[in-house]
Amino acid sequence: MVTRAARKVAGLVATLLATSFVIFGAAYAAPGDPVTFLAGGKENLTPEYLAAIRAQYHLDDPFLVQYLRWLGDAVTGDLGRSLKYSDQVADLLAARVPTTLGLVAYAAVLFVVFGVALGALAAVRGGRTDAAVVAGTTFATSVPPFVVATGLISLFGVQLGWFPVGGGGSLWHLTLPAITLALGALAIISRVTRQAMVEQRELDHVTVARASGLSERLIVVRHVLRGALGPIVTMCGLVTAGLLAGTVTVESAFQLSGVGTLLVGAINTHDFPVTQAVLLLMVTAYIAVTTLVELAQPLIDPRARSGA
Amino acid sequence: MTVVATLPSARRPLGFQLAAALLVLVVAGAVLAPVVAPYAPDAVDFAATLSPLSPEHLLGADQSGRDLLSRILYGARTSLIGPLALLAIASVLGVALGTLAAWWRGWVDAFVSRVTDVMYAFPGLLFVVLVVAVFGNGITTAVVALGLAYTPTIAKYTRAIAITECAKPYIDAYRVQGMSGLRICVRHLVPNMARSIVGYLVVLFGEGLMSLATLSFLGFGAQPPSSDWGLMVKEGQAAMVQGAFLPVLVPGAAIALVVVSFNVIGVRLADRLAARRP
Amino acid sequence: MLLDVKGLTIEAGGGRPILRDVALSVARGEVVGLVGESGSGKSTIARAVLRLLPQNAAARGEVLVEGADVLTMDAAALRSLRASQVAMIYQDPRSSLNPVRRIGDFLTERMVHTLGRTRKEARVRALELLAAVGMREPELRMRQYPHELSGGMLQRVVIAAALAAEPALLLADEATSALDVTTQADTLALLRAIQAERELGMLFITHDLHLAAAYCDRIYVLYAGTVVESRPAEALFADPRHPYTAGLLACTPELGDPRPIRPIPGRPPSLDDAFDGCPFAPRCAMAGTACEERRPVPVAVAGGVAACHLIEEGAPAC
Amino acid sequence: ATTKAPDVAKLTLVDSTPKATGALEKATWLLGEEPGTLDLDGDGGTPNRTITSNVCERLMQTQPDMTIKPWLAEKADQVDPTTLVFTIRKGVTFHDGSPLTADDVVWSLQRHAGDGMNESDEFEDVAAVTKEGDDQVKVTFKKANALFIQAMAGDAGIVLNKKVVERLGKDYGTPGHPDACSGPYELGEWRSGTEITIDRHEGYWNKDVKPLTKAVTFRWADDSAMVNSLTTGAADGAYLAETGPAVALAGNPAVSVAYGPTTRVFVLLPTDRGVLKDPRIRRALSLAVDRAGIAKSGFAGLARPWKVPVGAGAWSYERQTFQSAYDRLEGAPDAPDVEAAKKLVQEAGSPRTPIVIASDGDQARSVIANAVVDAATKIGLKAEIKTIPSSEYGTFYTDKAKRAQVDLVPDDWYITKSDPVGFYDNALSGSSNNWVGFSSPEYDALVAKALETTDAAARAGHVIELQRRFTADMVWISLVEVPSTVVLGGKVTGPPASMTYFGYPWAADLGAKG
Amino acid sequence: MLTVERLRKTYPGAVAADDVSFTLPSGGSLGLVGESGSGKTTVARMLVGLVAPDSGTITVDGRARGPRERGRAARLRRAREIQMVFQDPYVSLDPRLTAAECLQAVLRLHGRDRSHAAALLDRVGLGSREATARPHQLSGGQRQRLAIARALAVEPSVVVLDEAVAALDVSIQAQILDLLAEVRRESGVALLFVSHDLAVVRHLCEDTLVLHRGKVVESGPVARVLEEPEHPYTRLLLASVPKPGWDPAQVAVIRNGMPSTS
Ligand SMILES: Nc1ncnc2c1ncn2[C@@H]1O[C@H](COP(=O)(O)OP(=O)(O)OP(=O)(O)O)[C@@H](O)[C@H]1O
Ligand SMILES: Nc1ncnc2c1ncn2[C@@H]1O[C@H](COP(=O)(O)OP(=O)(O)OP(=O)(O)O)[C@@H](O)[C@H]1O
Ligand SMILES: [Mg+2]
Ligand SMILES: [Mg+2]
Repeated sequence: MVTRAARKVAGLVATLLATSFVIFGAAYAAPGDPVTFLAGGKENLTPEYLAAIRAQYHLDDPFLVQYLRWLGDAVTGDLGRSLKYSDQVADLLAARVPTTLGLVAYAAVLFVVFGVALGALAAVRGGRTDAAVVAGTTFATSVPPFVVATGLISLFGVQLGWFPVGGGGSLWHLTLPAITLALGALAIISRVTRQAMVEQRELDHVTVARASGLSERLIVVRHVLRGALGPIVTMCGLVTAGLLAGTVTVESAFQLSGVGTLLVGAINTHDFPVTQAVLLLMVTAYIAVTTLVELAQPLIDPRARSGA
Repeated sequence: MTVVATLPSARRPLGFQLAAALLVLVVAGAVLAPVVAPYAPDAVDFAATLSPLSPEHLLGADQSGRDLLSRILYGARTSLIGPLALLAIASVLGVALGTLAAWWRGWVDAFVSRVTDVMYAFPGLLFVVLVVAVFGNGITTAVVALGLAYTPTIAKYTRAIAITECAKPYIDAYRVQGMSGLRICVRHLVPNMARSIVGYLVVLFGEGLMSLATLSFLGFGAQPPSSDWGLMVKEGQAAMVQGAFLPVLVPGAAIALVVVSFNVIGVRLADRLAARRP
Repeated sequence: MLLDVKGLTIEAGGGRPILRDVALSVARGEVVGLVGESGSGKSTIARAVLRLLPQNAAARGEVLVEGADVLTMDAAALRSLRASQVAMIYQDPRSSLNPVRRIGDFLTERMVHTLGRTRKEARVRALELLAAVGMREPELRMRQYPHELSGGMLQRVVIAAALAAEPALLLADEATSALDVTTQADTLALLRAIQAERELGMLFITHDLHLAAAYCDRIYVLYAGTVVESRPAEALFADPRHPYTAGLLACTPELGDPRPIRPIPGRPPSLDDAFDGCPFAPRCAMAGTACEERRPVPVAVAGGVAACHLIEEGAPAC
Repeated sequence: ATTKAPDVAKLTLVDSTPKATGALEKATWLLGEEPGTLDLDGDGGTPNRTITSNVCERLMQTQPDMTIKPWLAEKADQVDPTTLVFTIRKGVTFHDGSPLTADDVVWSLQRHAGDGMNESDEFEDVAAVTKEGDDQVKVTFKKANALFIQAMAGDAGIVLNKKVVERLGKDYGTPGHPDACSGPYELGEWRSGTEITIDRHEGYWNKDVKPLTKAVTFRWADDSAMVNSLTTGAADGAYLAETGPAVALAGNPAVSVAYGPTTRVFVLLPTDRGVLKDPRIRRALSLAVDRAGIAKSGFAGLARPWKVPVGAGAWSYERQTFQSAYDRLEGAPDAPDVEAAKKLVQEAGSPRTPIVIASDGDQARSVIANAVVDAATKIGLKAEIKTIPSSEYGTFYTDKAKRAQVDLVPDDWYITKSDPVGFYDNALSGSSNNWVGFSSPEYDALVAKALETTDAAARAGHVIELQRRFTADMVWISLVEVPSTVVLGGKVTGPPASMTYFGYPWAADLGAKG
Repeated sequence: MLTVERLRKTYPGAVAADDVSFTLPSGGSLGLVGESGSGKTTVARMLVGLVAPDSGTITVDGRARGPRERGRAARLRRAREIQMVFQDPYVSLDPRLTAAECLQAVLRLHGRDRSHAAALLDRVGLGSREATARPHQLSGGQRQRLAIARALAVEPSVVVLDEAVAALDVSIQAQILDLLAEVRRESGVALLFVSHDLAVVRHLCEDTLVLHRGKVVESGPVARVLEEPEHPYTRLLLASVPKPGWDPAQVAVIRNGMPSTS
């Protein structure tokens, strides 16, 4: 168990290193001198300015040394200075992370609660309910978030005026974005729940439980849902991790000032220090969440505790 | 990430037929755009600015008075070829990598898995975003980058089914007959996985279409004056302020309908596959 | 009669019913064998006793347990029947247990929720039962998960669970087929001991004719959803009356008897194969025109019944 | 249903909204986007300027009627054509309480003039900035420049607290750091990504100015969010750069929309890269492009076809003369003259190289770009659109390589100086904005002469001649004029409607309705 | 003639085969019996080269079989030495190929004329209707017939059958057993028959080999081994087979009297 966790964490670190290397190395993949790339579309490139960039990125050192420096700086919280905002990247992030986290958390609550409930309902009720849930969720996964966002804004924001449009901070502000973000996820979770429960329900041990006279409610909760928990939790974790990236679209569509909009802005302004930092942050969060989910598996499935 | 959930086989195939019909219509529209589109996709007609549904403009017109129906028809080309190209890239690489990993196992598998893990660690569109950040915006960059981003997904999927498939004695039988590994993989293993992979690709197609549209919406993908659907939504947003919803609604609905159709078909294919497996 | 199945017909789409007009009975303290090839409907009969019917199936006839018809009883009665009158043991013990729950939970859950025992009582009783089925270290077993136990041990757990409610009727559906021959012998010995001690009625389902002969008092032979012959075990073996029974015996290799086997031609019918006459007629070497056209009715033969036109003609009912 | 577009011809342009009388605890003002920095030497974007105009002050100040008057400078004396002396007002204090000195002025002007600074081009003719005694600063010029004084009302004239800026170094202008200015408002909290608040500076040196609003909070939103926030009362006002929201808001009783004079005109800037090097092609395009259509589609009717590159807001003198000269101008008709244009194209040898038009995908620019493609196609030319991210659009003015990728750049152009002369130097031979390589010694001489001419009528004559020459060669192709627009929520009033909000402390006029 | 000497294979945590030696004469038939996990499948797979032994040698007609052959010719030659029929006919056939195609693929690979396919199908009792059917259209018995035909297609010296009848119904099992006996009689191929069913081995094989926990505990002519077993484990196995008058409780008694082997 402990060695398992240790190995997982080691794998996590290795993946993180590799991804950070990709993020860092990307600047070198760009055609031309990295310094011009890193300077972005900035006007009036003075020699001092270029020198400053060279210094910030230690461009005169060997590549690997540069990378390690950059990584060291990043680990200690020094993510450089934004080219667009003259501000420290770390400060920019710090100001925006709460919005993004709030959004993801809100969406996660929504999709877990409603996704599992809908999926369970479909699996248990079957028939029309099932068909309706399946059709609804198939549709929900098929409408791109930015279209959903546009629709929600125009309906609930503009036409009905129930929700504020733009701005941020309060839970109220985050509601429409969170719904948008949660919608696709909700569909996935409800399908996984439904699928897992249907599969569980067909297993012999459920029949055995039924044949022993247990009530249907007990069978659904104790056996079907319990057995389906593994895939459900795994998927919830993966989807939550994926939501981090989903915020890019949703925040842009709702004009929320979070990490996602920062990223889009940074790319459009060739603000590479910010791009790097946001990517690093999102990837780290993603890997952390997925690793956590994997580590949680043995808690759900005793079979995962022993063995490889 | 994608989940292919299977649905009860007792479902009426009506949805499936509708979806197939819609797709046929869209593909035909894309191919025949020059013939059937009432206007050129870029034809500006200021007299028709933000025209509502009308006989002249069946689906209305955008801010520049460009006919939305014509733009949708022409846009279907980019919007369909884009995902097709990216899936072509992703499936060639992914199937090769996945099969390789499943067949040779050992360090080859470990290596391939590590590489795909790193790619996987870039959630959603982030890898594409990185590539776009470095190589600049544009549909080609977006397609290639998305192709690479989808590679690990397909590789993982292929690896999983290849491992199940390799465990089946008929593969052993080929080996016992003296067939070379390469030949077994290329001639027998891959063809036998083809159904599953194609079913998966159908669902991925919808997703790819959506991803590309999202990129265009964010300004990273197709660039004006292309009539890519995602871009049309982006451009149409300005019209919403003026109370005109068609420029957003029409391309938004087009994306949603096509993706729904692919999902309906994909899910049904997955169903059929699941039913076939003993 | 403990279990009395009368005219049971179960249809679930397909070319023919899964079961047609099945009559079967089990008395208290009796071990009744049910043999037949795959798909002949053995499990369906057992499941029907608990009213676990295939989806979209229509059942006709009567399944009487202690005189009460299972097919028509209300939900509460059904739950109580399942909880305390009839217990079932399945082929694969590993899949009969919820892999994510402890052995202890498996055993106590039903006692707490169906028999209304307290947790404590249930635990004590579970330990007793584990000891009764010959498990060492019952305390430890209670804490373990199914994957930590071998197949033989799991089947004992399943048997223990079946005994929890002191049922009168035990349905053993291929209860030992997944086990090794030596483990199978152990498990069968245990089942036999328990059955004898508690005077249980047992419906013992197997596809192994020799096992049925060695283990059961009475045997029903099933073919394509119909009972073709039902006789006391010894009689059935010594003098099979139905050509199918005879064919089965002739084609099963026997350890002590190196005579060449004689295969039955053709293959067991699937659900899609419909018959106007005797379902075995297409594979029967002696089939005549009557066999093709008319469904044979069961006729009395020594110790039981057999459903064959040839018997009708050759030996009128006695 | 589309909101009915207002008819521009019937709009009344006002300098200011009705005067405010009531005090206001707090107002929320909307911007198009978050400012990157409040150090205008680094970046002088619209949101940056809109905020900073209330916080930082200049040597001169533009008034709502677009005239300028001395401000931090008590007076400005043109000692001789190449010497200008500013007398610094006494008693001015920065927000940290320290007095504003001649040293700060010299230091500030030198900072603005520095390499890579945003306003450095205003100082091209400046030879030196020196301190003359305790309260005087002398600017000497390489050659006469009558517009420098105008520039001192803009960002180039901002006086910064040397001590503070030097202390903050790179952090000056970023969130979490104070301003270094003397205006009626001081920078309060800047919550990165969320909002910026400016607070009334209670120790403001000028006791004649009494701001009614205690604090102004700035948020940023795109068009639709802006419209919604204003109609629901979540925000109190905004200066609109886009006309779409203005149209949506014009009919809404919850808000008032005021239009003010402007110098802002949408133009096409040609480059010398391809076929547009030929003036005939430029003239042909000008003839063929559908200005009325652009005004309608790109600006929802809140714009009017315009023949010259400067808006009527610059006609602060000799208005009638300018108007009749404007009316006589040809070559930029409201409705396309395709036949004449075709002829010109044929004369030019019907070139086949496609014209590449830049756009960033925003409504106005893309409508213009599409209209140009349409016009070009109609007159036998080829054209295509190349999209550039909005944020990179500005680099066309600085980056030759970027310019080399396109033939036409649609953009809006305004001058902060309310005299058309301030514009026409853009077509001087060798001017950095003269991309197409227009070169005419007579034109250059005329610009110089106009710059030195003080008599209004005479100067107007020079300007009209410059205007004729400029449009004859279509150095730039003018398209439409767009009025300055301010939207106010139901409770507030006061700020100017004209374009002065880039340099005039407009928030000081903002208050509750009487 | 197949000779196996001191074959050994270990997996982490399990010795699957240990010191397994036997010979199978040309045209002979050997039954490999034992309980689940005794190493029967492991031995079978080592013989055909699907599992590499840790040590030991396998010789066919005097030629040693290496663990992995490089090169096409060597691979094909190996294939002609030993072929295999797998337990579950539902997954041991390529679902994409019809019965005829399945055989033609093998024939082509081995450079034999594709026209042999029809004869082979006929040989195992499949007709022209079955020839054009894909596996999912065939019954279990038909599939196993096809699998046998596929093994025979390369004309091997030895065919290894791993529980080849275990998944079939009794009536079908009998047909397949008959077929195997007939094939051996007619083509002279040697059979290595792996099974846990003693009665079936007794019926089909001349010699037998009893495996227990990877080790050979007893071997010899089938009649001798099954009628006069020497090893207690063999006796236990025999006692466990139900027969008239059988008392399962006796088996436990025998087991308790058995020396522990591990
Ligand atoms: N849920 C169901 N729906 C439809 N058909 C079913 C269902 N369950 C069983 N059947 C069919 O009913 C027939 C009898 O099945 P059953 O499981 O009773 O056979 P069995 O004798 O127990 O076979 P085996 O020896 O393989 O266990 C088969 O043809 C089977 O396909
Ligand atoms: N690939 C493998 N990895 C690890 N252990 C294995 C593997 N294959 C077999 N074993 C182990 O080797 C031992 C022998 O297995 P084998 O499959 O050869 O037995 P068998 O006699 O064929 O059993 P059965 O009758 O169940 O088919 C068992 O303990 C098994 O768990
Ligand atoms: Mg069964
Ligand atoms: Mg085996």
